[in-house]
Formats: sequence, structure tokens, C-alpha cells
Amino acid sequence: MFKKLIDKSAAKSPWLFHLNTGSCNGCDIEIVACLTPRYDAERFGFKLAGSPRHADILVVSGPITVQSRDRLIRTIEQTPDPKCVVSIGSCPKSGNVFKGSYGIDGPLDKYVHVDVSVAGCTPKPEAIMEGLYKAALILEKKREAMHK
Amino acid sequence: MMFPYLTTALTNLFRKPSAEPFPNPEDMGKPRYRGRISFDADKCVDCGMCIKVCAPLAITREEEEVEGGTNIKRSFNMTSCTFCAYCQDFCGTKAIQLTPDYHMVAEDPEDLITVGTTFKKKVLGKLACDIDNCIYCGLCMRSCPEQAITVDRTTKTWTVDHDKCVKCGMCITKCPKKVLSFKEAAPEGVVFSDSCVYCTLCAKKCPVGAIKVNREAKTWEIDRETCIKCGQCVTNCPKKALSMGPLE
Amino acid sequence: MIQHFPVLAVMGMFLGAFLIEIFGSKNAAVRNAISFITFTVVAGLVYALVKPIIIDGGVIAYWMGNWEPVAGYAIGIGYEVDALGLVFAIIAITAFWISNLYSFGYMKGEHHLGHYYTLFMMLCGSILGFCMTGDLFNMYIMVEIMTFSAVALTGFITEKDGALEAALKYLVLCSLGSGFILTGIALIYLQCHTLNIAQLASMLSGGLTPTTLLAFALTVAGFGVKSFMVPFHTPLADAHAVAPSPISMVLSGVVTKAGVYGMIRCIYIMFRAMDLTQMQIIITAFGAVTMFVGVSMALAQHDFKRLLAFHSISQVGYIITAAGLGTALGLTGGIFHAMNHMLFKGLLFLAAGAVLHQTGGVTNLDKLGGLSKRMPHTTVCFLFGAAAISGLPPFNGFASKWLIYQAAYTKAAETGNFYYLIITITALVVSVMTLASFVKIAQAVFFGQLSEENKDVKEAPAIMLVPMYILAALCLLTGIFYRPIAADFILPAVRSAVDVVKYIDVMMGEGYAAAAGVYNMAVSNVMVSSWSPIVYLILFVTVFIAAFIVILGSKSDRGATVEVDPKNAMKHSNFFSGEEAVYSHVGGSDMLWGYKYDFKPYYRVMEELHSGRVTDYCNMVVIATAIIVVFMFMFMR
Amino acid sequence: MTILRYLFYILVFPGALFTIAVGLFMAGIDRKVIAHMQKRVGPPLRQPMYDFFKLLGKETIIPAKANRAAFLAAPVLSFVSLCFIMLFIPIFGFTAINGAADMIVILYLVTIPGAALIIGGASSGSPFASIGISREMVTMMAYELPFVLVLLTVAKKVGGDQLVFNLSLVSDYQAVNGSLLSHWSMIPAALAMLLVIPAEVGTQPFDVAEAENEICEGPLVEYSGSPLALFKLSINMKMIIMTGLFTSMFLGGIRTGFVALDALLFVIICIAVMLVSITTIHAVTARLKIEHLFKFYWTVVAGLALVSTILVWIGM
Repeated sequence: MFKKLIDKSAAKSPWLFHLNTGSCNGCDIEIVACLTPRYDAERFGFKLAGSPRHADILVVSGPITVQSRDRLIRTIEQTPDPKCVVSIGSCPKSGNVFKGSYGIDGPLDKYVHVDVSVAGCTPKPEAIMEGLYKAALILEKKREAMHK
Repeated sequence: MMFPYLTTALTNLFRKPSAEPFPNPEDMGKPRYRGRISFDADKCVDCGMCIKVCAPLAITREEEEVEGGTNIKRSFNMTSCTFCAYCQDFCGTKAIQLTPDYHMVAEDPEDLITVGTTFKKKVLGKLACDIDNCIYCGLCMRSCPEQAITVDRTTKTWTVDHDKCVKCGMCITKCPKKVLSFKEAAPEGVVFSDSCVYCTLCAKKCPVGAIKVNREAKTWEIDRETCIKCGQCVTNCPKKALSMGPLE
Repeated sequence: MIQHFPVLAVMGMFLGAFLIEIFGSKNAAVRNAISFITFTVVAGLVYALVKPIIIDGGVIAYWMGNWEPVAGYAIGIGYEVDALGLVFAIIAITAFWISNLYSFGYMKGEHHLGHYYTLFMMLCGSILGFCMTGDLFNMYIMVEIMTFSAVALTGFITEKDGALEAALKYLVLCSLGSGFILTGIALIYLQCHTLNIAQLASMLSGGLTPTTLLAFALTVAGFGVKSFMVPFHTPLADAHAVAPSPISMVLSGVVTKAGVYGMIRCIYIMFRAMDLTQMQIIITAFGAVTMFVGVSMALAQHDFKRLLAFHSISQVGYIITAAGLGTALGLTGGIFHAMNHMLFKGLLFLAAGAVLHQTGGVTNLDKLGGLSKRMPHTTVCFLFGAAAISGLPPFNGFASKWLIYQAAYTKAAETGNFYYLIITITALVVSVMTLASFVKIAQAVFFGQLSEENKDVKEAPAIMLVPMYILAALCLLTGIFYRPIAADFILPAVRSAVDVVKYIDVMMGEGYAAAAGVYNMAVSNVMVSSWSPIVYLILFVTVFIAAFIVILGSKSDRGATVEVDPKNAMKHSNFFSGEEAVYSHVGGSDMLWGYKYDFKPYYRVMEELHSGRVTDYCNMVVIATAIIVVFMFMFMR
Repeated sequence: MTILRYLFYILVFPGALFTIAVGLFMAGIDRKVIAHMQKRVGPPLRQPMYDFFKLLGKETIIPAKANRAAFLAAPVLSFVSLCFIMLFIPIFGFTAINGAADMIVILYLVTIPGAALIIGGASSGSPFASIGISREMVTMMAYELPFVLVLLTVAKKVGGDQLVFNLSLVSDYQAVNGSLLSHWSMIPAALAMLLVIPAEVGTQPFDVAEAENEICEGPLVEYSGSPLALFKLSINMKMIIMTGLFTSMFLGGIRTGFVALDALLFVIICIAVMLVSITTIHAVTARLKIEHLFKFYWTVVAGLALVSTILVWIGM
């Protein structure tokens, strides 16, 4: 009965869980900046959730350090479907300046399919929001695919 | 006051929200923002400076031999870039530009790679300088991506390390007096001079037996084919009559 | 025929005790059979009295050996059962019957079980006698039997740490209380030359002389010790922590109630002092302090049974407060709460006993956890009990507490006295603090994470579960049908507690009270606000089930509810900020941090008072008794 | 016919549908107004509805360590009990189940959702949830004292030396004597009640139990999908219930004669109360520590309520 509404809601209310896998904090503060009055991501329903169990979109920032690798995999596993993974900045996709370091076990694509990648070091909040917006639309598609 | 922002909050109710409109594709960013990389392949001279200065190894170079030269494919991976703009700063020909475009969002990571292919003609010869006209300004030294050129104004010397030189031609374009050029250099070898006393020491020292000296006939011959240019003869010559240098 | 039943019940109990000592000390089957038959028969005898006493409103008087009063003076020992005594007797026999059933499972494998059942039945018999007797000295004797069998049962498992110490504390403190009661009785006998309660009631109605006032104060203090109200509460916590669980159940459910019963009998009927404002104030003050100290100490405990023990103290505080209000509504609430307390506290102690029994004697709240997956039935029972004691509707705890609030508030509104408002507020706040401490237990014992040591814990055997389920069902039923129970079961007891004339007349002969100039206390009518739990519950359960099925049962249009599967273990492990889930149970001591932090100064004082030394405790008892005596001499002359 | 009427009460008018609809609407307004207070645009008014339906469409993961039955039953218990509380709160002249309950019953009924949250959290087996329920419990203890004081004050004000706990009677009293807020002795109590509402609902400065960036939303940490949707819905429903309680206690007494008009006015007043007590405080404060919260409620708020109690008690 509510099938359509539920599918539509999937795009309208994406909750984020932010994973810092060894980031320098540059991307992290820009993600938070998205929620500030100037960018106001909440007008599209974005909300930072406290637990991956509540999240729809996993926002990953930082090269995947060896220490954070298992935690990343576990957290992604613990997120209920439908879910999206968004990589913020260059680090998760490649390792950025930390590439090749003994402490890095990236990139993110090795562990999970990255739905949207946002480039920049750090990306502007506008770019992050654009990426999240894209991810929200993907969520709706994934939700539709779930009951097929 | 216990709630310092109470008045602010209440007055804000009657003000326009300061949120910017979104999405806003027309907004291409602020002028000095370092965003999407644009690469003009035609300008590129393949000096390799960009690759050298790139800390996160975001720039890759692929060679493809074609007739009359090489196709050099340069790709700038923006999911690996730190946007430090060193490549832009170091690019002598301004082929690399970091535009203010910040919309670097893609579902497919291939969309975030800027690619350009440069055709590079095969360059023959080596870098040479017309020493007489050189003013030792040092511009060539500074523009050289590989630091192959050394210029010393005090002693008035100009030297080039041909092993380091990548033949990008940057120095040639930079040279104010236009004294630099790629020249087919003369082959090097042992050079004989008149101060020889025909002591045959060189012939004895030569590891491959390329030198033949006849004391009686006062002739000195060298077989250029067998010579390995080891320099044993030059160092052992008591009269310093032999030297390594360009042949005529 | 029916008038022999009270005596038969008491004698039957003692007879059973002797039979067990003779025949049952070796053979478990014989022992269990004798105790079960005795308890069932005695329960039958007691329940048979419901018809003539509670329904018909009669009072049964019985003279031992037919020594009837001569010339208006009672000579022999008289038994007199009115509705008040019968309600308490019913509470007692019900608790004992269930506890006996539970003992079969719980005490299996202990040594000297013959002695255990002997003492157990003596305890029961003494309490029945205490509730049914009409003779003051007989009451004292029963109190003594009760005390000594309770002491022996507390320290029954002697090899347990602290068992003997607890029994010693219990013995010393209760002996002090018995001493007070005996002194009081002696003083009364000195004054009145009789020991029959009915006759005393008629003789003391003219007002109190200094001697009787002292006797009154000492008797109240003595019964205060027996009911473990606050300055006298100290041995109870230790006793509960070490006593076997069925004994804990009857200690808190029945033995403390016996003290309350003694107090009500003493104040309402014998001295008839309840219409004095000062009396009401001191009793409610003790009650309110008992409530608060009990619950606040419970919040700080980290032993399962000790925590429950402090709750017993707190709940007895409710009963004493309610009884001390001196209104019919208050007494209704008090007696109702006494009954409910037996039900839910018994249930909780049995659940604690089940945990203790199955985990091999662990009661430390920091070492348990996650047992709900291993002991689901015990958990359900515990949750019922916890909801009932915290007063969540529609359980019985709510019904009786609600009557108490209304009584306290009505009293406050009628008298315009701010003091009673404070009592009301205390009662209401203590209730939520009770909930807090049961949340603590629920988290520390039943929910949370299962520790390695308790991996193989099994559910309790059926013989232990059945009594628990009986009590759980009773908790719910008395809560739902609280209205008929309050009106048809509790209210007669309240009427009999204030109807002194009838009490005297039945015992001493028609017209005796009128001749002595005894009149009944003026008691306002019971006015109860409306609350129909049946409507609520029926609607609630229907909609709950419907919603449960619709929202969580259907799989049509939402993500499928995935069963745990070992391949997918990572997905179903707990969220530990991404870390591997490890054992990190939040135990009892870690709970309720902000509250404990803010109450630190209070707890420092409490820590000094609960020093664990018998001498200190005795000092507290003596000082509190002195306060009662001084208060009465100052304000009640 | 009676059954049908009761079914209508439960499922539609003051019960489930009304409470859900108004609760979601109020939550939407709350978020919108907070956004405007912070100079943001804010989510659309129907955002809480989107949140709810999105959560319905998510997968429900039950942790292996959780007690399955308690884990799933707790949100339903919370939701259903909230549906019922609204039946006992008079909407000005109209009460669905008249005289079935009084203030003390409501005081206890509103603890059931909290207790359900605690059981749900405890049964999930997560240490975050354990810390959360510990805080939730302390919060409940904290606001209970002022809440009780306010209720007793209202009862005394309305009843004099009679026992009046019935909210319908409180409403009737206000119809005759004007709303209780216009009696100046009740103003401190009303202020105290305004501060109790956010703690009961669990919004910003008092949401220590569900602090999402300290303890991962406390008791809700392991919830996902429909059970989480029910818990989130419960929070929204608490808004209308608590503000409704405030309205019928302090701002009652309006009688238009039409239930629909009454309900409309009721909702409007509830929204106004919510804007004052929940939204404004949320917008301008940061989260308290649990020990500060406890101290705040037992000193400041209880003090305010006590002032009112004493004033009423001496006959002001």
C-alpha cells in the first residue's frame, strides 16, 4: 500500500553515518559544515546518525589505515540494506599523499563498492552535498530493486 | 544570562535564512579555488615536471611508440590528487590548470580522471650551447625539470648532463639569446696531441690493445672500433699528451 | 465447628513440624509429603474462614479450654479472628504454601532438611497464631517463636559466608525488639491486670496514663523492630542476602508484615490512638523515612538479594505510612499493599533464588548478566514482579500504591497540612526510584551480555517455575481486578480494624463495650477515584497484538527480518564503534551514575550509619525507641 | 455500537491516527522552526513522515546477543501505550474514555514508553545501550519530582480540600474560572512543567540518554528498520501527549461546542506550547551532563514547582 511512499521516502530522508578511517580531519569538518546554516543539508533530510544501524549512507573519509580496516568492514556489514557508500575526498579512493605507506591498506574499492566518489582535498561542502544527493537518489533505486 | 543565543534565535525567525540555494550548477566556484584539473595536451612538452612534483602520485604517463615519435598519454587522477597545484606551478608551458570547478562528483570514478595525449617527435642529437654567445644567465638551468644543466656565472661555465636530459626543449624555449639547440654531437674518443714522446706506455696500459705506437717511425695509431674509452691511456700518459674529447 | 478452625490451623502447623522431625528427617519423599499435606490442609482451614469472617463480616472468638471470662475479666487464653487478622493470616499461609513448593526444588541437596522444614512450619504456625490470637502474651510468645525460627532459618546454610553473622545480628536486634514488647506487656499487665486484647481495648479507651503511654511507646517500637522500619532495618539486609530464597520470601513477605500487623492491632484496636494527630505524624514520619532510606540504599547495592531486601524495607515503609494516616482509605491501601508486597516481592525473591540456584550462588550484580537468553521464564516472572513493585499499571503494585497516594493526598487536602503533601511527594518519587533500581537489576542480571562463566546456565526446574508463575499471575490478576479485591477482601479488614466495639463485644460478651464507654473512631468514607484497568488492559492487549502482527510480523513491504546465521556473524554482532564485539557488560555498580554523583554526601552519611557492627545497630534501635518514647510523652499526654 | 465507538476512539480520533498525524506534524514544525531560528531553511514539514516511512522500508537486523522477543516487543509496547494515553487526556470538553483515569494514572502511564525504551535497550546487549538506559533512568528520576509537584499543585488549586485528580474536572474548573495560567500563583508551576516536557520527550539539552555523538543514540543503538521507526514515532507522539497534558492542565477551559473545532484549537495551542518549551530551548542550548541534569531538575525546576505549591497551599 505504501510501497511508493516508502520508495520515495528512501530518497527524501537519508541518514548519514560518518566513518573516519584515518582522515586528517579536513573532510570531517567539511561534512559537519554541510549541516551549518550556509549549506543546510537538513533541508533535504540529511541527518547525522549515531549508529550504523540507523544509517542509509556511509560517508567514508580518510585513507584506509590498517588499524581502521577491520572496523570499516564491520561497520559496513552492520548497516542495514538499502545502503550507499560515499567516499569523501581523495584518500579513500587512492590513499592520497599517504599512498604506499606501510600503515595504509587501501583503497576503499577493495572492500566495498563505492557508489559515489567525491573528489577534492578537501571537497567543498557544496560538492559533498552534491555527492550525498546523488547517493540519496541511488538509495531510492536500491530500495525499488529490493522488492523486485 | 543563561541562554545567550535566545535573542538571536528569536530575531532569526523573522530574517531570511542564510542558506545558499542548492543545487546550483552555474556556480563554478570562487576564482582561486583549486578544483578540477584541465590539461592542454598540445602545450605539453613532456618534461615530466608535474609527475616529479606530484606528492600523491596522481599523474601517470604512458608511452606509445608511433611512427615518427611517441604518443604520451598523461592522466590526472582527481580521486588521488591533493590539489596542491604544484603541477600547475611547475608546468613551464601552462598546460596544466586547476580550474575553480568544484563539482567533482561521480558515480563512476573514471569521470574523475583528466586525460591528455601529447605527440612527441623523436629528437636527434644532444643539447648543445653556442658558448661564445652565452651570457650565463642561468635561465636554462632554472627551467630544466631534471636539473641537467649547470651554469656558473663566476667561472663562466655551462655544462649539461646528457644522462639527465629528457630533451624536453624547455631550456631552448627559455633561452634569451637563443644559443641552445639540439645538435648531433661529434663522437668522443682519445685525442692525440703533439707533445707525445712515443714512450709506448699507453699501448702497454691499454686493456684491449687498441693503441699501436711505433717509436722508430714516431707514429701513434688507435683502433676506434676496439677502444672502450676507458681512459687508462690518458691517466698514464707521462707528458699529458692524450686526452678524452670530441673527435674532429 | 468453624470456630475451631483457627486453633486447628495453628496446632496443625506445629503438629506437622513435630511429625517431620520424627518421620521426615531421613526420607525426602515422606518429608515433602508431610509438609505439603500440612500446608494444604492448614491453608484449607484458613481459607474456610473467609466465608464467615470476611463475607459475612463476623468475628470468631474461641476460648482455650473453654476458660470463658468470669465477671468481665478474661482469664484464659482467647483466640479471636476478625477480618484484619484473617487477611494477614491468608497472606501468610499463601506465601508459605508457595514458598514450601519452591523449597522442594530450591533446597534439594542441602543437609539436615528435616530441621529446615520443622523450623519452616514452626515459623508459619507462629505467624498464623500471631495473627489469630486475642491474647497479648500469646502474641508475644508467637513473636518469640517466629523470631527464633526465623533466625535459625536465616543461618540455615551455615557454610555460607556471613550466614551466622547475619543470624546473630538478626537475633540480637529482634531480641531487643522482643524485650521492648515484653516490657510493654508487663507494664500493661501492671496497670490493667489482664492480657486479653479486647478487654485491654475497653480498659484503655479512657485515655492513657503515663504507665500505659510508656507501654504503648515500647510496644510500638518493639513491633517497629519486628517490621524492620528504618532505624531498625539494619539486620534485614544481611539476613536476606544469606538466607535461602524461600526463606527470604517469607521473611520479607510475611515476617515483616507480622510486625506491621502487630502495630496496626496495637495502635488501632488496643490503644486506639490512631485518631490522635501526633500519632499519625510520628508513624507516617517513620514510614516516609523508611520508604526513602530503603529505596535509596537499594539503589546503591550491588548484591541481588541485598537490593531486594532494601526494597522490602522501602515497601514496608509504604504500608506503615498508609496505616499511619489513620484514614480508611489509607488503611485499605496499606493492607492491600501488604498483600501485594507479599506477591511481588515473593516473586522477585523466588526469581533471585532461581538465578542464584542456577548460577551456583552468584548474587553479585557485577558478575551476572545476559541471563534472559538462558532463563526466559525467570526473566518474564522477574519483569512481572519488577513492573508490579515499580507500580506500573495495570499491575497490582500500581493499584495499592495509587490508593496510598490518594489517601495521603486526601489527608493533606483535608487537614491542609503541608506535611502530608511531603509524604505524598515522597511516596510518588520513591516509586520512580524503585523503578530505577529494578532497571538496574534487569540490566545487570537478565539483559546485557552473558559472561563466559554463565554460558551453560539452564532454566530453573519446573518445581521452582510453577510457584513463580502462580505469583506472577496473581500479581497481574490482583492488579486488574483490584476493585473487587479492595472492596470485598481488604475493606472488611479495614472495617474490622476500626470497629473496636464489635471486637470487644464478640470477645467479652454483648454490651461490654458500651458499658466501658468505648466508641468507634470516626473514619471518613473510602472515596476512590476511578481507574478501570480492565478496559485499559483489554484494549491494550488487543491493540498490542494487532500492532505486533501488523507492524513486525508482516514481511510484505519492508526489509526482511533476517535470522542470525553464523556465516553472517559480523552483521549480527553488536555495534562496538566498529571494534570486534567483546564482553563488556555494564554491571549494576555502573548504573545510575548522575544520581549517585549528586547524592554523594547523603550516601557518605548512610555508609557511616550502616557500619555492619551490631553495637552500632543496637545503639540506633535504642535511640529510635527513646525518640518514640520522648515524642509520645511530649505530645500525647 | 459501543465497541465500534471505542474502536474509533483508539484507532482514529484521539487515539492512534490522530496522535501519529499530529505528532508527525508537530515534529515537522519543530524541525522547521529550529532551522529558522538557526537561519537555516530546514526540512519540509513532512520530513518526519519521510523518516518514518523510510525506516519502515529498511532491513531489520536483530543482534545475535539480543533477546529477540523483548527486543521486538519493546517498541510496540512503547507505541501502543502512547496511543492509549491520548485517550485519557481531555481535549477541552471532550475525553474519549471519560473518568477512566486521573493524573496519577497518566503520570504512571507516561513512564511506560520510557520503561519500554529501557527494556528494548537493555535487551539489545550493547554497552552503549546500557549506558543509555542508565541515563534514561536518571532522567526519569530527575523530572519525576517536579512533575509530581506540578500535578499535586494543580490538584490542590482545582480541588481545594477535595481530592481532584481527574483531568476532566480540571478542564471543567478552567471553563468556569479561566485557565490556570491566568492565576499568578500557578505560573511557576507552569514554568516547571514547560521544563519537564523536553526531558520527557527527550529533546536537546535533556537528551543525554539518546546522545547520538557520545553514546551512539544510547538505547536505540542496535535498532534498525521498523522497530526503530516505532521508537522514533513514539518520540514524536510524546510531543503531542506532553504538550496536550500541559494544555489541559494550564490552558484548558475553552469550549466551542464542536469537537472538531476544539481539537483544532487544541492542536494549535499544543503547537504553541511546543514552540516555547521544546523548540526554543532546543535551538539555544547544548546538551547537559547527566549529573547536571539531575541537579537542575531537583533544584531549579523542583524549586519552581515548590514555590507554586506553597503559594497554592497558603491559598493564593
